[in-house]
Amino acid sequence: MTTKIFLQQLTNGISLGSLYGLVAIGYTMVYGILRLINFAHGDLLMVASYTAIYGIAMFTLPWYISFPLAIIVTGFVGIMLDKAAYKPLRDAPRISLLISAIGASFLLENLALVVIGGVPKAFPRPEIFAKVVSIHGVRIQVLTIYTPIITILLLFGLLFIVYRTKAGKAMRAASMDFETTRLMGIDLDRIIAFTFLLGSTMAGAGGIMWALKYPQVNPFMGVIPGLKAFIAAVLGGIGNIVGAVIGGFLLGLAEILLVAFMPEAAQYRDAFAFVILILVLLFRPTGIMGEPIVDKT
Amino acid sequence: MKGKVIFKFFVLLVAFCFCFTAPALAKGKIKIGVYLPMTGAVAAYGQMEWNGLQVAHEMEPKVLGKDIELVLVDTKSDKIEAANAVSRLIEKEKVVAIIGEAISGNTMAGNPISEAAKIPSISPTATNPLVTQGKKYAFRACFIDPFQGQVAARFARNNLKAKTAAVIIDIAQDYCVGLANFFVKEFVKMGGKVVSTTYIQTGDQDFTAQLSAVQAAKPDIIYAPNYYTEDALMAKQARDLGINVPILTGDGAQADELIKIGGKAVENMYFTAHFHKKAATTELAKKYIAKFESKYKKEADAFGALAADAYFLLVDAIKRAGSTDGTKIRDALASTKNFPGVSGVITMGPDGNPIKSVVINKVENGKFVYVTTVNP
Amino acid sequence: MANGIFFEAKNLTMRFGGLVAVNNFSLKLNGGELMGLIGPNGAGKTTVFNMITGTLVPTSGKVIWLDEDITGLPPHEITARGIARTFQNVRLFVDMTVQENVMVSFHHKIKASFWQAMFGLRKYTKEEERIREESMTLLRQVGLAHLAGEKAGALAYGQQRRLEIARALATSPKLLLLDEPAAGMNPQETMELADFVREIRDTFDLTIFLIEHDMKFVMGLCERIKVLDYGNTIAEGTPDEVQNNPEVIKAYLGEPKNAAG
Amino acid sequence: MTKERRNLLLNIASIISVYIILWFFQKYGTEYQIRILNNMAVFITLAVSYNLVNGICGQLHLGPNAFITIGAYTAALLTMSPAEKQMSFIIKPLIWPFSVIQAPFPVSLIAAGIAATIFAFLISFPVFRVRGDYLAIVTLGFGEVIRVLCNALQSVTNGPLGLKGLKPYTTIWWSWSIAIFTVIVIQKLINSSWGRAMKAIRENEIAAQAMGINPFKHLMMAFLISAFFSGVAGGLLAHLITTISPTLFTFFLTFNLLIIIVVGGLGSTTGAVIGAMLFAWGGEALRVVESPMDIGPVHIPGIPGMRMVLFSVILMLVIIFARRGITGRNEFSWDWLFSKLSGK
Repeated sequence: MTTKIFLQQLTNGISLGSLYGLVAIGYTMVYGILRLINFAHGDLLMVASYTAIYGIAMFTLPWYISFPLAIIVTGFVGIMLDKAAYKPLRDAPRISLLISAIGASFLLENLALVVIGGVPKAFPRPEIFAKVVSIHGVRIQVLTIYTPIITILLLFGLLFIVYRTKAGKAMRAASMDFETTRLMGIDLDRIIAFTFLLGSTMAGAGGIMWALKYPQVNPFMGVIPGLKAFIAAVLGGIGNIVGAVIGGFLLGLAEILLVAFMPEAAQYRDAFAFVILILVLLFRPTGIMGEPIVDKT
Repeated sequence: MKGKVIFKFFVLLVAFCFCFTAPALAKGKIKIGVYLPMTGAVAAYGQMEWNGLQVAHEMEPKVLGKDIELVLVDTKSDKIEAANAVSRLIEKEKVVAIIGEAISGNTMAGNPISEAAKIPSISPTATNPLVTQGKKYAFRACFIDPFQGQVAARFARNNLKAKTAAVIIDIAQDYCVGLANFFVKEFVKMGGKVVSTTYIQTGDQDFTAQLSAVQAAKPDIIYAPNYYTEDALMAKQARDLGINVPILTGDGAQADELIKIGGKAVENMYFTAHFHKKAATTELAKKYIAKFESKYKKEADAFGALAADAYFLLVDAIKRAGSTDGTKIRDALASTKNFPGVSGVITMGPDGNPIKSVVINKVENGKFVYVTTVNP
Repeated sequence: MANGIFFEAKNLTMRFGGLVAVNNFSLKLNGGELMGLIGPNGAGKTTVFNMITGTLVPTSGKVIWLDEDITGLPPHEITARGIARTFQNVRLFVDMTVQENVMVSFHHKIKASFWQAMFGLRKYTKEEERIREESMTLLRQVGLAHLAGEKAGALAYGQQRRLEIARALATSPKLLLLDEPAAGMNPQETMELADFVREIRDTFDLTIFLIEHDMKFVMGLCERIKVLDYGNTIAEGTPDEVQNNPEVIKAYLGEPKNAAG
Repeated sequence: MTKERRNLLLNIASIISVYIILWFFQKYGTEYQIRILNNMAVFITLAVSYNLVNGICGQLHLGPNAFITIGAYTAALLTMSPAEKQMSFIIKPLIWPFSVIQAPFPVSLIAAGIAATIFAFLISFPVFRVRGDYLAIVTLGFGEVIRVLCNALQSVTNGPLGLKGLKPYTTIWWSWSIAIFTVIVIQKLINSSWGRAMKAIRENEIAAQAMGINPFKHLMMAFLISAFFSGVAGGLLAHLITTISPTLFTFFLTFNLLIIIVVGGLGSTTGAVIGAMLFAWGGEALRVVESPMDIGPVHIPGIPGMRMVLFSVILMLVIIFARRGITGRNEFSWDWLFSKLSGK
């Protein structure tokens, strides 16, 4: 393998990884507070993409309005998801929450299937994202460069909210000790809604970028990225926002490089991600950045 | 005791359903059962074929002086459901013949049941050779994978003058695996060389790793006999990486969505396909295309066209049989000769597989353009 | 066991990251003794229990039980060797009946094999019958027999505490560890509990080691007491000795009225 | 007559009546009804064994599809004739010894169960190192891994082409006998000391361990037993549909089983049985919501996909508003029935 191809693969890996990371943030934030794998999180990618398509196609909005709008809508869908599927189950056993999450995920997918149809829709790709630049013979799509940059920017924005604002501090308090936070008179439901808003917004942004990169939208498009992003979140240490992004980068790189070095192994790609997950859980359950998990059940 | 409430709710719900199960009485109607994946992983194919079927039905709503009724049941892209569906169509809906399923695996789950009931079934797009193998009542409207793979290899060697090929296979689809394997066999036999074999999976959206491997192997062509969803993305990423060799693919990729999604990247992509407007010499094809395009405002795709062919073949067989008896329809279907269908002139071969010519298309200026026809 | 060790904890230390929860804890118990462990909140009492019963593996130190080093054994194996415990925050099997709660504790002693149970052979059915009877006997002894068929979660708090003890007794322990048995009880109940603890020690020939917050309860009940503060042992001796120990008084001064119960 | 004797006789009587009902269907029922009955029995077997891990042990395991897959492939490879296999494996030939052996159906079913059990044994070490959501995702992962392997190991599974031409050995006699056998075995287990230990782990693992129960051993035991029956059911399923391929065994199948046991009542065998029967029957009955309807003058065109929407909604409604499902954790018993009948 030449250096050129290796570099090519490296940029691919980083670009894919940053998408995983962006989606993983939502998983990790919700897990941090509710100790719940939000199975429906991946489907928010689909929600964002369809919203963006309809914004452009039906309301003829320019992309720079339609995309942010879709991201905001996704954020609110996230809040609704919490209100409908998780809030009634705050005091229920974890297994119920998880089942509700799986149900919500299937509901979103099948609603999309019934309402929109299963035939994939093309995602309109604005020209400025489609350009290709060539750096010393390495051809890179500008989107491939934008994605990690946007991810990092969003990450810093998020870190600012979480560490510097009042709501963010309440969020962190809640993720450390749910009960005490409740006792301190903080409205937990609002904090949780806020968490879902932030996490889902990130998923929305991830969804748009995903659709830009792979411009084809169908009701099940969020399933595989969702699972991979979850694995990334575990890899990075669940509950840790920076860890989620790092986990995403690592998983993206690992997947791409596996296929690059061993093309025959590409058929095992999805299994590979799960094998990584299993290994992490076995040997370092707290992930790369994680603190020890104190299970209070 | 909420459980009780739920239970009552269930009983009511089910009772409610049964009030409506009495099928709208179909006196003097001929029922044709349709089972397709309208939901689930391959819902797209089912929905496209259903579109085609509806157009075909509008074109020829009657046979033997009676109205034809299409009874659609969903298979959720699932085998258990597919088997249930066929059983239901035969027993409950009393259909005289069956059209479906869109993918081979599910068709293989349905066929044994129609076979046992002596009800002819015809699948629009189940291309796996195993589908009709050893079955008397099972037919299809498409050609089988080995044939298409061989034609692709011949076209690659003779017309595109390719010496080396890279093959990218969707490992999760029997269709893609079948095509690729027979392509490789024929291509090697004709003196070509396969320089790279890589795998993808349905639902994958990132192929850059595989493509970089392909790039390193510097093939003359890429053979990627996958469905349009994967092929569109793959082509896009290939062009972004600067891979500009021709891409050759199968009929599963020829859908309007391919161009919508792929845009400029799919220019010069070649297809071994069932039909093309230009190649569509038959009256039926012209009428079908006109009707389809006015109804759905998009170009007719191969899935819909094959579904329509399945319908037309069946109606033709019923006409010739002059009866709705399963065995008679079957015999008529098996003796189909030079039927001018939507996807070309069809003769039913032994084993229920049609013998028909392959059309080679390519994308040019955002349109599918006819290149040539390879006769069987 | 004339000159062997009954129970000994040697220099147990537990570190969580940088935090030392328990430092150099040592303890010797003689058969039949009633020993208490007290200390302010967060002194590391429960951590000591967790190290003894195997829930936590000590960072360093050893636990010797009947001449055997049991450090780091999993909890179920330690229970099988005759050390049983209750929990500070009651951990009953709430969705099972009171009797089933007790029957669970007989499981590890079952002699019939799984297959004998599956085929319903006599060896198993007889044993199951015996377990049923013995669990009833135990429930009678703790005064819960009339509630045998109730769901454990439906019991009153005091009854739940008793059931927890009954359940621990069913494992046939020689050493019983009680984690704050009097927590949440009123003085009347606390007094009854003290009698109850003495009673079970005599009937079941037990050695009891208990953690308690309620000073009065411990002083009245235990023969020897150990005091823990911030993970360090600050005093050990008879109730009188401990009560007059200046270190202990200092440690407890900061905590207002914790002896109220 | 003692209560035990009475209950035993009643149990035997009800099993016999099940067979009589089956006989009636066999004689007078349609192919379609028999197919639904077969599905019912297979789903009962799957749901009851799945419930053992999820409901009784309280571990959210999301990989039963892996066991079913292994069972289905093992059984199918054993019953297919070497000639049929040779015909089917058109990409890569089947490896020895599968290419030559052929076994009768009952043997293949047992082999299916054993193969699934061996797999369960191997994965139980990593699986039960973790709990809760992690366990869910790890088991889900193993399900995915198996599906990927089925696609990739073409010389064993024929890859995505799948296997076809299996003989339809699965009759209602086979499927229901196995379903009944599964229910009896699992009920016996649940009511034994081992079952109590499993429930104790579900209720409070730390306390159970402090009472001398080895959680790993008991969870593994439940996992293996569940795997065995899932494997056998996989074999039944394969010979009911007569063709298998990796697409049959996606997470979708797990989702269906989850609906069954949650709606039925997590932790109750009775609930699992009721859930499975409702699912197999209701899934077909609900097709009505997808077909065109004429209510008076209003014509509603069919909306394919409504069933799945409905299923998801039902699952969520049950889990939110009636978390204990139809039966809760209660089991049907004759004593209960008689006390109801006598009006108490």
